[in-house]
Amino acid sequence: GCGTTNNGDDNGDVLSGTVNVDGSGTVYPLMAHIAENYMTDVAPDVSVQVGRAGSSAGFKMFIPGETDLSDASRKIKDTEVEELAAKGWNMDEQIMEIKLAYDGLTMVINKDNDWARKMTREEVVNMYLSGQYKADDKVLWSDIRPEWPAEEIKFYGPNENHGTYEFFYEVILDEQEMVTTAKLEQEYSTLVDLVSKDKNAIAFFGFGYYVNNQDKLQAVKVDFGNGPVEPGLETIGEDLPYAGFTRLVYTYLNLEYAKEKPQLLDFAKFIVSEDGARKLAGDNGFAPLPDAIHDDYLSTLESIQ
Amino acid sequence: MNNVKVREIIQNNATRKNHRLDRVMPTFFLVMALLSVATTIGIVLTLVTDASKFFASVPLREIFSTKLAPLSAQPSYGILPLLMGTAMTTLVAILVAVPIGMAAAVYLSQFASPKLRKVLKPVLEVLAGIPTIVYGFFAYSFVTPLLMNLIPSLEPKNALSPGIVMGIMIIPMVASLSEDAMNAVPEIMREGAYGLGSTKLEVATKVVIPSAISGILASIVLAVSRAVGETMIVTIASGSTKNFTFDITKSMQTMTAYIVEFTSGDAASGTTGYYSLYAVGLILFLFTMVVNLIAQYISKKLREEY
Amino acid sequence: MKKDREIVFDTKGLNLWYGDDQALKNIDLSIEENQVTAIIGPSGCGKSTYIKTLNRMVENIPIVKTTGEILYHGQNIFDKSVRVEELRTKVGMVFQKPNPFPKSIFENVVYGPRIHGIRDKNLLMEIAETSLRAAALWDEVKDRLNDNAYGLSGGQQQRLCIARCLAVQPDVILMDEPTSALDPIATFKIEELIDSLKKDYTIAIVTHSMQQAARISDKTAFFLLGELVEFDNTSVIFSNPRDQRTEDYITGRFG
Amino acid sequence: MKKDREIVFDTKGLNLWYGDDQALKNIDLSIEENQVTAIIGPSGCGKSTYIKTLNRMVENIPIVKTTGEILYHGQNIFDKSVRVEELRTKVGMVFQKPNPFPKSIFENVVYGPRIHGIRDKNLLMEIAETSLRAAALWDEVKDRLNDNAYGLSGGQQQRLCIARCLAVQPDVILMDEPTSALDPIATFKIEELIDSLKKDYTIAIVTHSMQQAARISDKTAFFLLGELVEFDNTSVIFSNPRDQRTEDYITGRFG
Amino acid sequence: MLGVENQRIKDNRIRLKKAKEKPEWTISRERIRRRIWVSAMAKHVFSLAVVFAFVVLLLLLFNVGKDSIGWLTPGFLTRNLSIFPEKAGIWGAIKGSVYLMLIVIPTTLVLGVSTAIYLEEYASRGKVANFIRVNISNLASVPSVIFGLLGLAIFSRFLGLGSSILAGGLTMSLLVLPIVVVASQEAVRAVPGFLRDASYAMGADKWTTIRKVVLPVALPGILTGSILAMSRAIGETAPLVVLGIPTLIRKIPTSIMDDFTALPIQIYYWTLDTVLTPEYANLAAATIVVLLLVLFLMNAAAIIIRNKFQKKF
Ligand SMILES: Nc1ncnc2c1ncn2[C@@H]1O[C@H](COP(=O)(O)OP(=O)(O)OP(=O)(O)O)[C@@H](O)[C@H]1O
Ligand SMILES: Nc1ncnc2c1ncn2[C@@H]1O[C@H](COP(=O)(O)OP(=O)(O)OP(=O)(O)O)[C@@H](O)[C@H]1O
Ligand SMILES: [Mg+2]
Ligand SMILES: [Mg+2]
Ligand SMILES: O=P([O-])([O-])[O-]
Repeated sequence: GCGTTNNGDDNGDVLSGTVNVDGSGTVYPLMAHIAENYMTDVAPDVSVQVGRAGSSAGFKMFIPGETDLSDASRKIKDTEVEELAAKGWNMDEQIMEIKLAYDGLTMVINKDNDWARKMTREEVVNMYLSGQYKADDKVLWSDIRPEWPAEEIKFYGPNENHGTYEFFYEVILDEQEMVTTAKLEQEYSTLVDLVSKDKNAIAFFGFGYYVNNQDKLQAVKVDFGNGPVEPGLETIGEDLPYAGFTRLVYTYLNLEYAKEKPQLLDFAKFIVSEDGARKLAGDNGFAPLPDAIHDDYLSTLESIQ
Repeated sequence: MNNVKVREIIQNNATRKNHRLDRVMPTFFLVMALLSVATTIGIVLTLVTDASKFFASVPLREIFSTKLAPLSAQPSYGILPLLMGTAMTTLVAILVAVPIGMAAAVYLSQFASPKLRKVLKPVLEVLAGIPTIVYGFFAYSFVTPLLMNLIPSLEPKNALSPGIVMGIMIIPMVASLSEDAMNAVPEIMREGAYGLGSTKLEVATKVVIPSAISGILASIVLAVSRAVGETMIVTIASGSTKNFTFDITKSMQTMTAYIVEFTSGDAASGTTGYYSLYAVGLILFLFTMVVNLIAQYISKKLREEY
Repeated sequence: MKKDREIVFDTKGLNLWYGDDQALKNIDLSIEENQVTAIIGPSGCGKSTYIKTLNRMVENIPIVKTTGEILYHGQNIFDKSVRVEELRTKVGMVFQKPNPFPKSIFENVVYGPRIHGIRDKNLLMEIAETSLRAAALWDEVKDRLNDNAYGLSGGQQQRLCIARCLAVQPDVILMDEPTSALDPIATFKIEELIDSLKKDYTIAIVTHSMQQAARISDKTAFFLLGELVEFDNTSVIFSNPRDQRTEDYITGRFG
Repeated sequence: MKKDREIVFDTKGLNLWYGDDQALKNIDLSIEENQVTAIIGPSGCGKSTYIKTLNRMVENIPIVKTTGEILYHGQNIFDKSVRVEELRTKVGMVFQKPNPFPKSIFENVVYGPRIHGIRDKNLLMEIAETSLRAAALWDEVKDRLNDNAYGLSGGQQQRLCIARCLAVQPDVILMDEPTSALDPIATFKIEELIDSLKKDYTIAIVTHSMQQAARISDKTAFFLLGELVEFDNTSVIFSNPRDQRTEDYITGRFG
Repeated sequence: MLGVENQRIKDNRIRLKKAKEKPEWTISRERIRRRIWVSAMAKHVFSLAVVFAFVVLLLLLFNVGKDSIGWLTPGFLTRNLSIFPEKAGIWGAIKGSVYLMLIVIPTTLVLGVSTAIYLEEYASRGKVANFIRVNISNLASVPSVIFGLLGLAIFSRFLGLGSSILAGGLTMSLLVLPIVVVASQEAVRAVPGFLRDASYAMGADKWTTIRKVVLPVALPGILTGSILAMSRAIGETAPLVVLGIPTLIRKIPTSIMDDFTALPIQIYYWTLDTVLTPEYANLAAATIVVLLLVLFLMNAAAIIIRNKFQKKF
């Protein structure tokens, strides 16, 4: 989309124009929900367009200014900060990082899978590590625990466009090579389908995609040392039982654009307002952040004229 | 009456009229025609410029490898998985469309009464008019689940289901073009065969089909080109796994689906990945162009035959 | 008939080729004012070609080449300065098969006046009536001028085409076998019509039927294999031809 | 000619309609064994229709309806029990335009035997040779049996079609103007051929040319507007016809 | 006279070399019966192919129809897009599709009919015409996704039109242009020469003849072809996806520079997002029903035009 055109007119109270949001697919349902409420309740004449190309893909559009807001299910990377700087945008001064909510990375398996319902964190990490069990990475369930079936595990996950992949690869796997047999997909819908129809499949993605498909999938209860924990809105978050697989999801805003586009600034304020992310997080499978954080953002944004 | 007056007006006008429009219009139409042609040039130029950047930055050995991972930290741009995905879905489609389409063509041209044919042909063509996105939905929400009951090992995204649905989509094309070719066989040739006591089937298989073979081949060639270029069905139903396999029960990605996946994910310009889109597009374009020229050549030969 | 009539078309040494095939060979022929000139000859002898040359319709076929000249009221129609559109306005044409436009009867008749810039509704109506009357069609169609012309019978269609041609007040009317697609009654009406038109117009008519030529024409030209064999008063041609080939043809010995 | 020959086809009260147009009206006609029966008449009189009814080829046109009967060796060919495929094997047909299949000469000739299940190469070769000899074509093609049939001249193609027809050992051969697309020399050859075939086959031939009918046929049937006007020995028809219309036709007064 | 003729033939009669024995084989009635049976069976088997096509068509319609039951309400047509299935409607998508057509129709008609007239009336032979003709026929077989790439590179990026209606419309126009050209060519070619002759003989120049005679007579054919082209354009998805139409867009477009969504796009995203919300499958199905109805109406219009104006000259 062409984000920098179509500035809303300043005269009068009625905001109009467009806001272009793209990036994380994990964040998409939440952001789409926020956008819809904003357009229904606050500013009917503003058009907020939300895409879900993936966190990395989102940044690739955000950096040259093709989008206004960039959703991400991981923190912006140093390389991306450098690219922004090359365009003249200073991360500390012009780019605002907005933490939206907590997400729990969820390992999902088929409903008929009655053995791997509980796994330890180590087991999850090891099974995805290349060369850990088999040179050709054709890992059997029985390789992990001998009493499990001697059938090949089908590894799935989102592809490299996605922050979820990078979070899994960088944080969970600690940048060790992933099994080469893993199949990485662009669409989360595909992953849900694949796992729901294959007894030996396992995949990982945000909690939101799991809650919406509980009838087709089950989540692995992960043991972080204190017994198996099921991901859930009560367990996801810092200092909570599922903290081991908890991550923050973000959206990034270029403040210079926000100064030029009142509708963008207004929408950003709505995101961090009481009616925004904190209210809608739960509905979409995210755990809300402490109110203070968003109130801080709100005052920062209000200080922009 | 006014005859003299009318004659005067008309003759005066005829003499004075300078026919300026008449002189300008040919040029106008030529310009419009050239504009239409500019599309081809536009396609070639965009594809070639951006594809050349891709070919300049990726070694040939990598291009002809079986590893396609454009997004990973160490990207690899092997095109073989895409070619395989395209080949497999097309093969399935052709295996469905050619026998059924041919059978329908023989039925319509040899067995059905003219009245019945007049009813059947348009209905058959309805199949060709259904948007591909609808076929995609059909493949995904109906055919795949149905097939999974029959073939337990079938993955939810696979090459088989979109191949079959694509085949169904091109049945009318094969049927209608083949039937045209069969109808072009002179009646007198058919009569010769009937006069020797041939049954309808024998007339069809021994005289009509052999005589119409180039038209039939042309229809198949065009069907191949159609299947290779088909996008939405495979995008929806065959997944995006970059598999290099002959196993049609597995998820595979075609060239067209790659273009869609990549543009809806990461179309940021200037990257090798972005240029790879155009490289794939160029291959696709060249392929359909060559196939179309072949089909034209074949059917031209057909026209010369009688 | 021996009075000095003005010569409308004077063809001098006309040759015409379709590509490499010569269809007209050194034709000299003059068509006089207010006369019906019939052109007869066996199939393929060049009758249609000749008559289509008079309004340069033959040039629509790209491979045609001509030499020689045709003077129309003294002006060579092949001259650069002559515009075919103007020539054809003055030299109307009626074809073998009735070819009305798929429009209403009225629109057919006023096609010519319209393209030549007449917009006035009343004037157009007047032209339509005059032309249809002159073509002896008015009484049959006056109540359904807005019906499609293809609803008329073949003979009516042909008279409509004549009316359409008359509507631009031409000077000459060329007719290429205008009755060959019609039944005897329709043919008779057209023949009567031609007879009544000749006081106002100069008419050249190609016909396959020698009887027709004898009935309606003042002068007759006999073509054979692209040559003009004989051209004379119709009475002479049919009673006392000079050339043996003419005699053979009109007595039905060939053709 | 007065000896009692067996009657091969006995047509009794045959009527035939194309949709609502009656093309054959109450035809009674018998075709005798080892005779050449010619069918003549002006264009559109139903000659082709009649001959195509004899092997029921006319039924390929969906709108055709017939009443009456045609007995083939005593068996009504319209009977349900009669299979057209079998009838057509016994009653071969040669068409106006030579219509070989786009295959080799050899494959053309053995097409019939092949569909009747003959696979033996030697036997097929033998059949091909016998048939081509009988069609007086063997010497001209024996060295190029594998060439495409379309490489032959028109007359050769027509003889090939005759050979193709002979290859299934028919009883009757129907010919619909078999020489009308051919030049005089090729025509002469076919006529000679027909004469030589009649000792083994019964032949019915439609022809436009009265001379041809006179030259080659034993019996002649004259059709007019769907009716059989006269049927008699050829010599009678051409020297002493009973019907005025026949006389008018053969003396060229119409048609 | 007759006698002489016959005599001549007898004298010249060729002596057939006495053929060897007649080859030994007979025709088996049994076999004929079998062949007839096989042919009759083949008829049934082949007719199954047509039956199969019918069954598939019915299955497809049934499958879509059943999913759309209860969802295809008047509100669904008039409401705006929403992430909540009960609140979602396709008014925006309908308008987007309509806007798209408003660009496609004039551009393809002007370009397509002009090209056809040039080819048929002005340059039926010659190198330029031949080049154009080969080009058009090749263009017709280029996959639609390639047109998407063309649109992305030229309209979206080079001309900076982004994923606006204009960019989508121009892309779509190029895609269906060959269909319009070919249909118009056929329509123009079908205008009988004697009508042109009649006009020329009245002193009309070429352009007048084309305008007053050729085009009006060819119009039904041109319209029929164009409607078919439009029905292709209205269902095409791939080029729009490649142009990068956003997933969620609620604003109803008001100008051709606006971003937009269209019926097929909505079907695509809803099909994908069944994972987020299972009811999206019903929304997709309901949208398909709408799309198919529109196509059905367009095709019916084309057939009516064709039948009504089919003139026999
Ligand atoms: N368009 C053409 N291209 C080439 N040759 C043509 C063309 N039109 C006519 N001819 C040839 O020119 C010769 C004269 O044709 P023309 O039509 O003038 O004959 P005609 O006397 O009108 O015959 P008819 O009585 O059959 O109408 C013929 O040999 C014909 O084959
Ligand atoms: N397929 C058909 N459908 C309708 N009418 C037909 C058909 N074939 C022939 N007829 C009509 O039947 C009548 C007899 O036609 P037929 O072909 O038998 O005449 P013919 O004597 O063979 O003429 P020709 O000498 O021209 O071949 C004609 O009036 C013809 O118009
Ligand atoms: Mg003529
Ligand atoms: Mg005939
Ligand atoms: O789509 P992502 O949230 O994984 O970037």
